[in-house]
Amino acid sequence: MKFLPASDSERKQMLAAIGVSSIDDLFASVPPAVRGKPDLPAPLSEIEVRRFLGGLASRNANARDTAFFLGAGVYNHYVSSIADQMLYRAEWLTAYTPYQPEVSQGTLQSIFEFQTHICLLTGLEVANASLYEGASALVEALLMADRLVKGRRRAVLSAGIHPEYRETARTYFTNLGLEIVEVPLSAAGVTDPAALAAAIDATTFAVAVQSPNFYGLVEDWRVASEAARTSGALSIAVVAEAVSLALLSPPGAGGADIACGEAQSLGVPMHNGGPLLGFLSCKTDHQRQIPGRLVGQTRDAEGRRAFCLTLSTREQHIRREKATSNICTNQGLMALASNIHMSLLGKEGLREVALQSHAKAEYLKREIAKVPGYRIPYGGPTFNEFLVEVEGDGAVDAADLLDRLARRRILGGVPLSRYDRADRRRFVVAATELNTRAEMDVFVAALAAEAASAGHTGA
Amino acid sequence: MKFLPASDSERKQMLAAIGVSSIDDLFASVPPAVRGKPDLPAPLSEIEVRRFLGGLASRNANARDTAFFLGAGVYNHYVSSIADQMLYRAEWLTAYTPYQPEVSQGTLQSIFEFQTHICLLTGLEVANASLYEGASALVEALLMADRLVKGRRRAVLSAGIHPEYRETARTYFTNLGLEIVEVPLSAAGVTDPAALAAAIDATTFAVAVQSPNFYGLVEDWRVASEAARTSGALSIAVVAEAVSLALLSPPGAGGADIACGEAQSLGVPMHNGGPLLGFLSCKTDHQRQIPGRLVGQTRDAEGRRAFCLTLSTREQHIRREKATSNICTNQGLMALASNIHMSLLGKEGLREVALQSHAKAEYLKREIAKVPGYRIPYGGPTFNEFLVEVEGDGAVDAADLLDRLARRRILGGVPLSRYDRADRRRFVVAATELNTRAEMDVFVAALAAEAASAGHTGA
Amino acid sequence: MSSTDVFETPVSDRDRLHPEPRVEPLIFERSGQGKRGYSLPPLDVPDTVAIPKDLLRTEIEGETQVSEVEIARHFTRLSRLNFSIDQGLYPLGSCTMKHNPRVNEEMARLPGFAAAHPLAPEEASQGSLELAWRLERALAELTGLARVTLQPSAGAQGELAGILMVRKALEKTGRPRTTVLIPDSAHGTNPASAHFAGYKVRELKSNPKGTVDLAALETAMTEDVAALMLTVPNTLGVFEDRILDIARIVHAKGGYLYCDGANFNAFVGVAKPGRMGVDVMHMNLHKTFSTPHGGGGPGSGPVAVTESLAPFLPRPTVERRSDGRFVLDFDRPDSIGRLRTFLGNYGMFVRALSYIASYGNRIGEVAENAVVNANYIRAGLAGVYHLKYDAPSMHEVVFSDKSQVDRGVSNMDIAKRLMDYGFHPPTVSFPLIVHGALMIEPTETEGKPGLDAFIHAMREIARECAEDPDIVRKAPHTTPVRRVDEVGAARNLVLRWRPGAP
Amino acid sequence: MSSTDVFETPVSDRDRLHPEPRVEPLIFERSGQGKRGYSLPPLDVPDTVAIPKDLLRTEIEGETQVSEVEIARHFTRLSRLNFSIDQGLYPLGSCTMKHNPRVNEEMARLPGFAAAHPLAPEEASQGSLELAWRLERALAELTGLARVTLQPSAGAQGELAGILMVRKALEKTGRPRTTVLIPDSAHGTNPASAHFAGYKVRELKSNPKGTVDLAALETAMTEDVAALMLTVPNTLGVFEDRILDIARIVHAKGGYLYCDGANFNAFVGVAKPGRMGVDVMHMNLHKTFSTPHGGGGPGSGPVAVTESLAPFLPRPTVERRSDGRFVLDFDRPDSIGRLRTFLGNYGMFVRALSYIASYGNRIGEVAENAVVNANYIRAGLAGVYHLKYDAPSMHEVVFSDKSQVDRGVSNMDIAKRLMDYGFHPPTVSFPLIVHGALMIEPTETEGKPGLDAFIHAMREIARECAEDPDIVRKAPHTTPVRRVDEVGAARNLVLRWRPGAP
Ligand SMILES: Cc1ncc(COP(=O)(O)O)c(C=O)c1O
Ligand SMILES: Cc1ncc(COP(=O)(O)O)c(C=O)c1O
Repeated sequence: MKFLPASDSERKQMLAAIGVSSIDDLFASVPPAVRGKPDLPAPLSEIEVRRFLGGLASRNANARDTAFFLGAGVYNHYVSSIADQMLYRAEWLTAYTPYQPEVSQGTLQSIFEFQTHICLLTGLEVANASLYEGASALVEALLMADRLVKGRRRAVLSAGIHPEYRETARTYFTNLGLEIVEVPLSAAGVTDPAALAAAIDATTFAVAVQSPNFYGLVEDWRVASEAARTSGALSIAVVAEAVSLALLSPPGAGGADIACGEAQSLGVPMHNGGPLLGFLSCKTDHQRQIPGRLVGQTRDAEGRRAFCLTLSTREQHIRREKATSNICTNQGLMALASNIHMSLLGKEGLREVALQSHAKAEYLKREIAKVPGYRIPYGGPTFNEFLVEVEGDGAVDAADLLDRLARRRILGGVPLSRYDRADRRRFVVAATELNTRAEMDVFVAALAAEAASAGHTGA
Repeated sequence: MKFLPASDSERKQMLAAIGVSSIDDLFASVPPAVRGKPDLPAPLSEIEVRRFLGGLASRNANARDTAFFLGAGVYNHYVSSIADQMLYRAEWLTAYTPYQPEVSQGTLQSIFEFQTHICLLTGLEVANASLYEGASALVEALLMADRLVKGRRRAVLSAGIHPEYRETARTYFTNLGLEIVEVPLSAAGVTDPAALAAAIDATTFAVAVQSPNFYGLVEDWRVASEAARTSGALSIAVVAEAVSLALLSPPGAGGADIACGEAQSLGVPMHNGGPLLGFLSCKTDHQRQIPGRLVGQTRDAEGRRAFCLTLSTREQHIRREKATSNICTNQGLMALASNIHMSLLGKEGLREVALQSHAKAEYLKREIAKVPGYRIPYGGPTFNEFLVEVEGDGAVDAADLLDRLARRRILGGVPLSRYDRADRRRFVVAATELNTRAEMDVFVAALAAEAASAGHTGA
Repeated sequence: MSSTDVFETPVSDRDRLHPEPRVEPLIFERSGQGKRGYSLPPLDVPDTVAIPKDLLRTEIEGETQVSEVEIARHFTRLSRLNFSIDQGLYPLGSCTMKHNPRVNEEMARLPGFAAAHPLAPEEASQGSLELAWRLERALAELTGLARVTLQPSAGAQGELAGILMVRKALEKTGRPRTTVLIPDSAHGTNPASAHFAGYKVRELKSNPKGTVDLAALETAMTEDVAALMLTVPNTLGVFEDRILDIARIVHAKGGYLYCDGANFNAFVGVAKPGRMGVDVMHMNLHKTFSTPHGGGGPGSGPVAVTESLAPFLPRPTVERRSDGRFVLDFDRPDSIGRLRTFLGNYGMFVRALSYIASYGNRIGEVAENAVVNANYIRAGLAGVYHLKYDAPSMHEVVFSDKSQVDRGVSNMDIAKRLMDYGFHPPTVSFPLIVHGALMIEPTETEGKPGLDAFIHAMREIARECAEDPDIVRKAPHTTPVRRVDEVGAARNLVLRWRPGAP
Repeated sequence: MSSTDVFETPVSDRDRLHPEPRVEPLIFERSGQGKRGYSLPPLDVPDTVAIPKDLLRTEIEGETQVSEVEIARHFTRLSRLNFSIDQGLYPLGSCTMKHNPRVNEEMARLPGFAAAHPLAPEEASQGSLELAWRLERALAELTGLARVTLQPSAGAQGELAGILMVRKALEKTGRPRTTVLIPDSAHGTNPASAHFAGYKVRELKSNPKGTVDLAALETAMTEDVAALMLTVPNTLGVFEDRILDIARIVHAKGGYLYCDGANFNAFVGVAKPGRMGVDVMHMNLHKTFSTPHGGGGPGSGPVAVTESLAPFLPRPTVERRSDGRFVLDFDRPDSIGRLRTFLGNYGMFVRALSYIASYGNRIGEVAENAVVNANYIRAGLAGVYHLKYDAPSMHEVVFSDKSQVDRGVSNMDIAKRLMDYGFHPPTVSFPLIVHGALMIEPTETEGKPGLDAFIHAMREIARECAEDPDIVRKAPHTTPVRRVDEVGAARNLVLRWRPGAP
């Protein structure tokens, strides 16, 4: 077997040294009744593995061979060759959680740098070493708030938060006796300040709003943070498209107590939805309730600057059921990828990527708005994503429309019907710095053609 | 500029330290008359570079998206993922010739292992650290023989040697006053022993034969080595498909004095013809005339086994015009790739690859032979490559036929007309372990269809 | 300005005097005006910012300005400060640090996977859906259970998913019950996950063999207990030989048997949890199935369940329709919901399936060799280090520092000293029931020469503890940094670099 | 058998006592029955061997039997014994060890290049032909010359190609002439290449400035001289400020001016050899244009020539037809022929064009920064190390050990000592006209901090030479192996491992 280094004679010598005559003797404690060989095919050679998995891969449309406008939580941004090639290095790829700092300074310093980048982007003071992804990051933020604001049971969530994030929060909460109140969006498609204030009461420990929200509209962090402050709750800023942090006023500046969400778009490929990169940052006062790993700076026995995992008394391996979270393995390699990416782009690059993504989306939005048969339901400011509505009697289902475009190698957006069967005429369209004007024009033309065949005629 | 690490202020400080006021002052010795800015486009971003070069790449048929039967000196063999991923490591990729052994043991030991593999495969005693590729390797072997057999001027080459190798030899020789005699092949398509003996005289210093020869036919090394020995010349075994060394009787066993050629098929991708991997091995008596780098085993000051470049007194940087060769930079990274590949496959794998390549070619040869309109001109044993002749009045040009197949994503072979305009009906077909029976059957069916449309009808 | 002011003296010579840079500046400390490591194409659409000023920021203060050159240097040099599997034995107990086959990395990077989007139309995603479906089938076959969810991001989330399914199943019967039983040898994520599933945790004392005390279980296993979370083999590397009795006791009271499958590496392909009476089990693809640990993830923690728990699986499931098409099924009314976005850590699915396909029906050799290796180390160190529980070892063996403490040397000191011998230390201070634990898991991908070198080093260290304990107490001596002050780090928290900070 | 016989003691403890393995066994020493690192698909055609027995071998005696795990370990560990650009300054004079942009690696690995075959039909190769054509155009523009051949595999082969073209051109005029003039500062490949082109080599003494002595050139430049091979800037890093006079003298006698462009990095994008009167010039893509050095190649040595030498270019050339299609032109009756198979080291073309496209019309900044860096080092070490020729430096500066020899320290000792400070040594013992040379080329991709650290180290070493020369003479002290016995290696030749050898 190509991944097994023991030679026949070595194995014999080892069994002899152990003092058994066969491998089977070592499995004596496994009752015969529970044994069983798996009914799997014979081993595949590397060539066959490439054919098998390569064959499957070739049956997926991907961002490199389509005109690509999908977002809704996962974005197709530029990643430099150097980032991915660095990940091949065994020292990064095949190490584990840096429990032993003397032989893990590489990983530790990289995480420390990642924590710093996240703080700079969110405008908050402390960030952890990563969480799984955006939805569970929101849950961790909510549970953190619950610990910080003792004796309250209610979390208020804007309906503008990604539906999968909200569903995840419900999954966790229902079993913890915590209550979730969802505040519907205003006619403008953003969190309704009045409704939000109304939903908050003395039992509320957290108020969470996402910006840009699921419809792509930019929200004002201050709405949530002010509402929260008056009631003694904590405000949580949720970010699903982290590139926006380089252009939009950051959560910290907007008074958020905790920022959390998804940092995939900062250097992590889409990976068909995973591995992604959850992040969480907060104020210094709250750092002892932060979930997950934290890396701190310290010194070695000879006084050199060194780094190590710290505040581990918050964690499951020490606090068991009293831990701030059950998370153990997190998203280390993705945090590294993101650190490389953010460090490479830096001050100017992160901003330029955000500006270009925004400009491309604005162009596309304007062009689509011109096409008879479609409208942009909300006029508010968007970052790089916006909602499109198919006009008319509803004869045209957005999902079917998008399926037809997909056959022409245009992935034109995510239909809202995926999350609400009744919402059949709207879809979310995203653009990034990787979209060219040419492919956007192709997309717009295809939409026009669809509308025409559906009976719409230009004014 | 993204590859320039100096900040503006650092550059200023540096100019100040140097004591000049501007960069231009440092170019004072470059006459104004010779200055000139290049008329090139503005810098491309990484995204644009990917589009530009990716676009060019997409306009080449390649072995992954075609039924592939090209050989003639470059072969499409299996290479494991681990080999290529290793080459990304900066320690391998961004180091240079290991002039300083204390900080180059990795490269040095790898070359020492490569030299050993080549010796084991060729059955000879000494091998060098690599040469550019097969053709120049043959030249180096011939020049080496010329130095070893003093006062002779003539080299006898079998016409079965790759035409580009022979052309390269002529390029070098004409200017050195050395003579090349080419011995035509027999009616059986192999080197004619009688003709060979006849061509050799007292002025002959080398006799070179290739096996498998350019038509894919397996030659007997003993023919050349016996002919050479009787006349005091040295015999050179030329190998263009090194995988064959794992199955065929090696040059050393056949009495060859020198073995040389192309080792691309042992772990190096085809790279559109380069970088490839030239090799040369010989007997111990001749090692002081070997061209190129050599790594030897020695000890460090504390007695540890260590490796270093050795016998450098043969080389240009010391011997200048009296050097055994002008080669300096060789094919280091490819030698590493090949060392990884040979080490991974090893005793069984190298042989299994050879056996499978042979079996696939035998199947394909038999199937093509059955198709009316084509014949296999030579009946002798072949390894993984063979000649096919289009029958009939010559109405069908093999090159045109292969162009038509290429449009159907079948790269069916190399037409001999590429090397001899008159040779319009024959082409060389290669198969390797990567060809499936299915794609070979598709190829054969396509040949049959071509013949049918050209008016041939099955018996 | 005199040139000597300019030629700055770098970091201390002590550190220069070493071919490896021991101290690499933070990337932020490399920043400088006018440096840039990237470039973008010129904007091909009107340059507009259609967002109100008060919602914008003007700059990202403190962010880097560096060139690609410095990125290459920085991350290459940093990486060299790490120890990794590809350098040598990494016997971190319970973490299964095995070789990561490189073809897996190649497959996961295929654009059809790496550049695919989870919300693309199903028609445009048949390849990725089929892969998920096939991986589920393979894991079901290996566990002997009916269905599998691939959604959980890592083992801990798998535990939560599993317990939530149990809870949902019990709720159906009227009451979710209050308590989850967990042996004192369990991994910390077990109680933490049970807690976040809304259960009280009741700890089960292990018997002198280190396994479940059946009598204690009988009494603890009341109608209030939703499940027993059992690690098989347990964290001592001991297989519960009474597993069938344990299952009987748990089931008799209407409870569920949860298997923490992080140690599946010990018996994958040899035995099936389904036959042990296990109702629900999570696996760590990043352990048993060789997806790389990446310096701390990403992981992936699929959960296998019996037919009766299948209705409660997280949403969506991947189903194969009669016409062979693959679809996502959201319409699962009894589902616990979802634990994260999308399908899970998909890139890990690709790697795990690549691995399982490479072994096929010979995957049992993984467990066999893992167990041989652990027992070889046990034999080599028996008598040299104290073994609190001498029940037969499976894939790992847990020694302790008991024979060394009297020399003033702790398991942590021994761990640090191992670094000087060129090895990563074993897991220390876990499992909690072994004081001064040295938890050693070599995995199946270590050959005899590596094991011999490790055994030799451990024996040398034992000798040093007797003859010259200080060299062990002050270890490591040869690593990029010496012993790191972890207490100081927690006392005086510095969790980030700050603009303007030195 | 007692277990202690089995637990073998590994390589000496001195070597174990270091986190980096200092001695890695040969892969052949890892070999063992039953181990395998590969597998192939089952054969899907009849298993036949249709070759006579006497032409077959039965086995490859001594070849390896190892697992993939050991390959990963072996080559990862071996690599860590190397120093490389990405770890630190690698100021190897004349070799231009600059940063290798990573996008180049990605591009070269695209299947359309890496899995393309050089003999595929032209129609199926339009992309690769166009790339070669565009690279030729870019190099022609940068050199100010008419045509370029990409065929030569490295600089030395480029030199041979260039001189052969000169020879062919002269033959046309009746006689090829007998001699090539080469300054005593030239790289060894120059005379060697001239020799293999069939010419006698006549050495030109340099003047006290280290440049060409015009008077000497006047006398040496007879009608027997085919060409002057001139390195610009020369190997002292000095630009021939009389280059136009030199060209005039050479041309006046009907000779050709050959430019060794290995140092093109010093003026690429700033000046054009075509305007200097250069007739033929080779370039090293692996130096000026950043294709990686790969531990000793592959390189690529394109040659640019004037219109009048174009007919003699190696065969085939890549031409663009009026209809925009790209074709290979074999029909070149005056061509010197070919120097190797196919088009050349194509993978390097991809990388070089990627690099040139990334800089575009700003490529002059490469030369500017390379020259600034070299002069900064010169300023920092002036007075500390002896500078035999103090003419203005371009991209490199050549010091010597003259001020240190009296302390019994040689340039080689200084080179070795630099390793202890974390740097690769400069080039030593070349150019030959500087005894005890320390030839330093930082390239443009080194920032001030790295240069400062290097200058500091060189100054420290100078201090050590004065105060404690032994520490320098016995250096290096901190490398994986100590000073290596090169004399012993040549005296007692061991050039390969042998089956059964320990
Ligand atoms: C026994 C055991 N259970 C559970 C876990 C948790 O798995 P993960 O780290 O993937 O969340 C681990 C690994 O850390 C473990 O060793
Ligand atoms: C000045 C000079 N000329 C020629 C060469 C030869 O180039 P290559 O090593 O690519 O053959 C070199 C590099 O080694 C060089 O430095």
